[in-house]
Amino acid sequence: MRKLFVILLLLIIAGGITLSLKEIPFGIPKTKIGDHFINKGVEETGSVNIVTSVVVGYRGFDTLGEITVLFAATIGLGAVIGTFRKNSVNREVEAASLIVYTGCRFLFPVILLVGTYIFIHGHLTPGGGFQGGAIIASAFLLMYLGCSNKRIKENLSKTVEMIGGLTFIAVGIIGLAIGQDFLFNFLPKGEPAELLSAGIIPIVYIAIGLKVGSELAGIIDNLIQKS
Amino acid sequence: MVNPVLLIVIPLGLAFVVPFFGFISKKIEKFIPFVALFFNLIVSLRLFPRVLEQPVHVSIGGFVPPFGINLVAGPIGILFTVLIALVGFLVSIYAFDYIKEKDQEKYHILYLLLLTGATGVVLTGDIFNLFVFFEILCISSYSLVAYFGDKTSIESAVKYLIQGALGSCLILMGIGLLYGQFGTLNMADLAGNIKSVHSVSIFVPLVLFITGFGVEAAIFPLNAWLPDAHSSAPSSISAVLSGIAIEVGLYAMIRVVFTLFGASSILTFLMLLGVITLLIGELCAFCQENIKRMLAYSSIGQIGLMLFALSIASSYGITGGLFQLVSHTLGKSLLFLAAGYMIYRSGSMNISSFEGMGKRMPYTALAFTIGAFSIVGLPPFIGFPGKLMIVKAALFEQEMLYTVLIFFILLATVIEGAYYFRVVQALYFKEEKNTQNQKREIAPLSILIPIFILTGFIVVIGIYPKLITDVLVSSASELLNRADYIKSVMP
Amino acid sequence: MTFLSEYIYYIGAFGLIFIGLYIVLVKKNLIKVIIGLSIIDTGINLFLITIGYIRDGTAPVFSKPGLKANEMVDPVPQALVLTAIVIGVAILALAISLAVKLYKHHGTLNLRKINEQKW
Amino acid sequence: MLIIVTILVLLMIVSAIAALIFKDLISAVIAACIVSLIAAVLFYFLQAPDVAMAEAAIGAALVTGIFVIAVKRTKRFEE
Repeated sequence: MRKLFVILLLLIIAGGITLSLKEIPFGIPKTKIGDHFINKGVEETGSVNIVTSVVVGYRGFDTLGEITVLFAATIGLGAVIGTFRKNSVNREVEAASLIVYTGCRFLFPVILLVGTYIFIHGHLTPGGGFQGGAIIASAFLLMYLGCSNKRIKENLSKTVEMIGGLTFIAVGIIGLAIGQDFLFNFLPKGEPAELLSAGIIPIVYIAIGLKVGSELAGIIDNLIQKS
Repeated sequence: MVNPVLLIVIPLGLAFVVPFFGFISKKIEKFIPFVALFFNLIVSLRLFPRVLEQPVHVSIGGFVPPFGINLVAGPIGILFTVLIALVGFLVSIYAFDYIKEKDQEKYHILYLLLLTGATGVVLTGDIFNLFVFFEILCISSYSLVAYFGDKTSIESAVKYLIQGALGSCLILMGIGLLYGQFGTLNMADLAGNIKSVHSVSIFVPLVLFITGFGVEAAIFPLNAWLPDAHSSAPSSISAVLSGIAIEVGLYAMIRVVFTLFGASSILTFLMLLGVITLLIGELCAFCQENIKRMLAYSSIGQIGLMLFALSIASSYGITGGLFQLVSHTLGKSLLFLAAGYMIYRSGSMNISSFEGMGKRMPYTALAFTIGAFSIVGLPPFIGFPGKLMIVKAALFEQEMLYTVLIFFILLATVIEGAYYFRVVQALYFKEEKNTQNQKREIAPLSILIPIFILTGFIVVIGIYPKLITDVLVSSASELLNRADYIKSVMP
Repeated sequence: MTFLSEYIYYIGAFGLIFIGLYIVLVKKNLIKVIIGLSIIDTGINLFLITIGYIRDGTAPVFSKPGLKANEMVDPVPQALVLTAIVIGVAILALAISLAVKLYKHHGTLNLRKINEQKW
Repeated sequence: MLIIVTILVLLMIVSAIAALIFKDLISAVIAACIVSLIAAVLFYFLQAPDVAMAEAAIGAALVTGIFVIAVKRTKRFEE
């Protein structure tokens, strides 16, 4: 009965969406703002990767909101999980075999390096703060799976997270003080396609990378340790 | 020159540094929301006179709309900002002594993020940015509902999260459909491109938006989560959720319907939905024995009334709806705060356990009574002018449908009166059964101050409704004059 | 064939969305429901990216000289999807933590059996 | 090219349906992981390398890890 009802509902939605999809043909030329970003993006923000210039430059406020969403989720997860710390059993974890252990120890710094590379070069190549942060967090996931005796220092990750968030907001406020607009790109844009270019974009992306990385790692840490 | 972006950024920055203050001393943490919201209150009050003359537009990053994100601080945005900052500020004082659980730090961060998200939703002029701030609001309220971590609160948080997440998915889908057709995300730009809602390709996103925001605003039939969530959260959070979160959901919905789509043809439907929501909320509230569930159902009813008034779509109707919104924010926050402290003392949420509270806790009980009378709509409290305006606005339309609907609204008010008087009767006119706890207990100052200030607002605005009607009239004209909004953002 | 080349990505995206919706609305197990939410998210992301695609376009990165601006795909949906992915993972993590906690309290993940609170 | 894409999309939908059907939650999680992975490949075909990277790192790796942890903490089989 429920299934039939749901299928009926989904069919109605599907019909509506199919009708409205006719207005959006596949593979059409770009829209007005997309055109503007591609034609003027390099000039206006100094970033060669246009996606980065949209994420951090034109729509930087979204990104601020987004790291806040992740921050709220991390804190909320800690609040939900953390409340039964006292009666949770101390779980005996079976140690991984030597090969896995050594492999993880070996791979961990390499993955960290890749993640850092990705978010430092966010304005030049595909990639950026979120991707780099996620890769760093997956390094910590690997560490938990392979070497169960290693743990993240909670205060350290909190501090990194705080520095990331504060840097973003501080850069924005300096922009407000200098250029009358929040997140104004007040640094010289430099030569496009150089590492030191695009003004505040690399700084903000590094801050995002640190924050996203420490938050996702914190989520994994909380789930493994405290639940 | 005060920049409206500070209203969002400063609380966010403070929320990020709460752990840092936690390293210094655990006792400072609870003052952070207090400081941040006090700052917001001052800034938004300073912006008020300027906004009434002309809406303030701010673009982020020096990119003009529609290329960058812009904030639009019109009368309605600043009205909401002041309300959020005021109620949030008072509730943060209340939380000084009320929140004693272990993870205080997390409570304060999430509380601050909830209000920041709400501020962002009402100020932004970009549809995707609105979605992002809406998610901040939702995620922090999911986690705050689960804050106690007991059986019921986790269960209601799960229900809330599933329905809320589905709603967000629908909103995102609507944004995708709109972007695909018009290639822009700025609300004014989109509104300029949308001529009528009668073609299917625009009607589908409209329905998706109404459904998505309707979940947060708890419009029937999407309100199943609300009574559970509002009753099992800590009382300070219930006050904010009932007083601010659902109103912000309603704001988003109204903004989308009026400004973005200019959909006048769907308003009759929304009006009927509002009356159904009102009746269902009040009838369910009537059957409750648990005081917080009763208040939560009453919130559903009030949201229905607001939706009805706003969808009359005359200047008078929208003014009435916004007045009702202000009165509900103040009144319901007061009721939850007062009830929360009485629950804390009596240890039970059952209405019968409140018998004789009028003698034991005279101030709190008096405040509860005033709040209840105000919500029911008795003069001289703030609820009376609001309901009067709505009834007048509906009668002014001189249509048969409105007259019938007004009859239902009056019926709902009678039901509302009945169950609130039952509580008041329990407070004052019933003898307490166990005679051991008869001594008077004065609540701590941090609990009494917010309750007194809210009571003061309710009485003062109830006697001089002129204090806020000017602001509400200009807010109503901002909502109704879609062309002006478009022109002011996209010259 | 033209039908396929026109609609294959839309079919994929909305196929995922509807399967996800079906899981969320019908399944009883909470973890299953959360899996459904993640599938819906993936579908919506695919839909957004599909909107921005241009036939024979290149990625919007001026990584080497000689790339023409008018052949690039729309960068805006990609930026939106980056945001949407992170929001999705945030909701998911919170939902998972609630699920684990729910299991501790009730000993079951069956949502139909957990109904202490009623109208 | 079109044939590859068609096969990938069909595979993706099949694994989504598998996630719907499987009673064993670990299998369902892995099926959802495959959905994410194929979506990442499709993102790459749609000229969105940034998104492909994010989807592969977050959708396929981290989310699967989180799900597996959750299933280990609760019950493995759906009743």
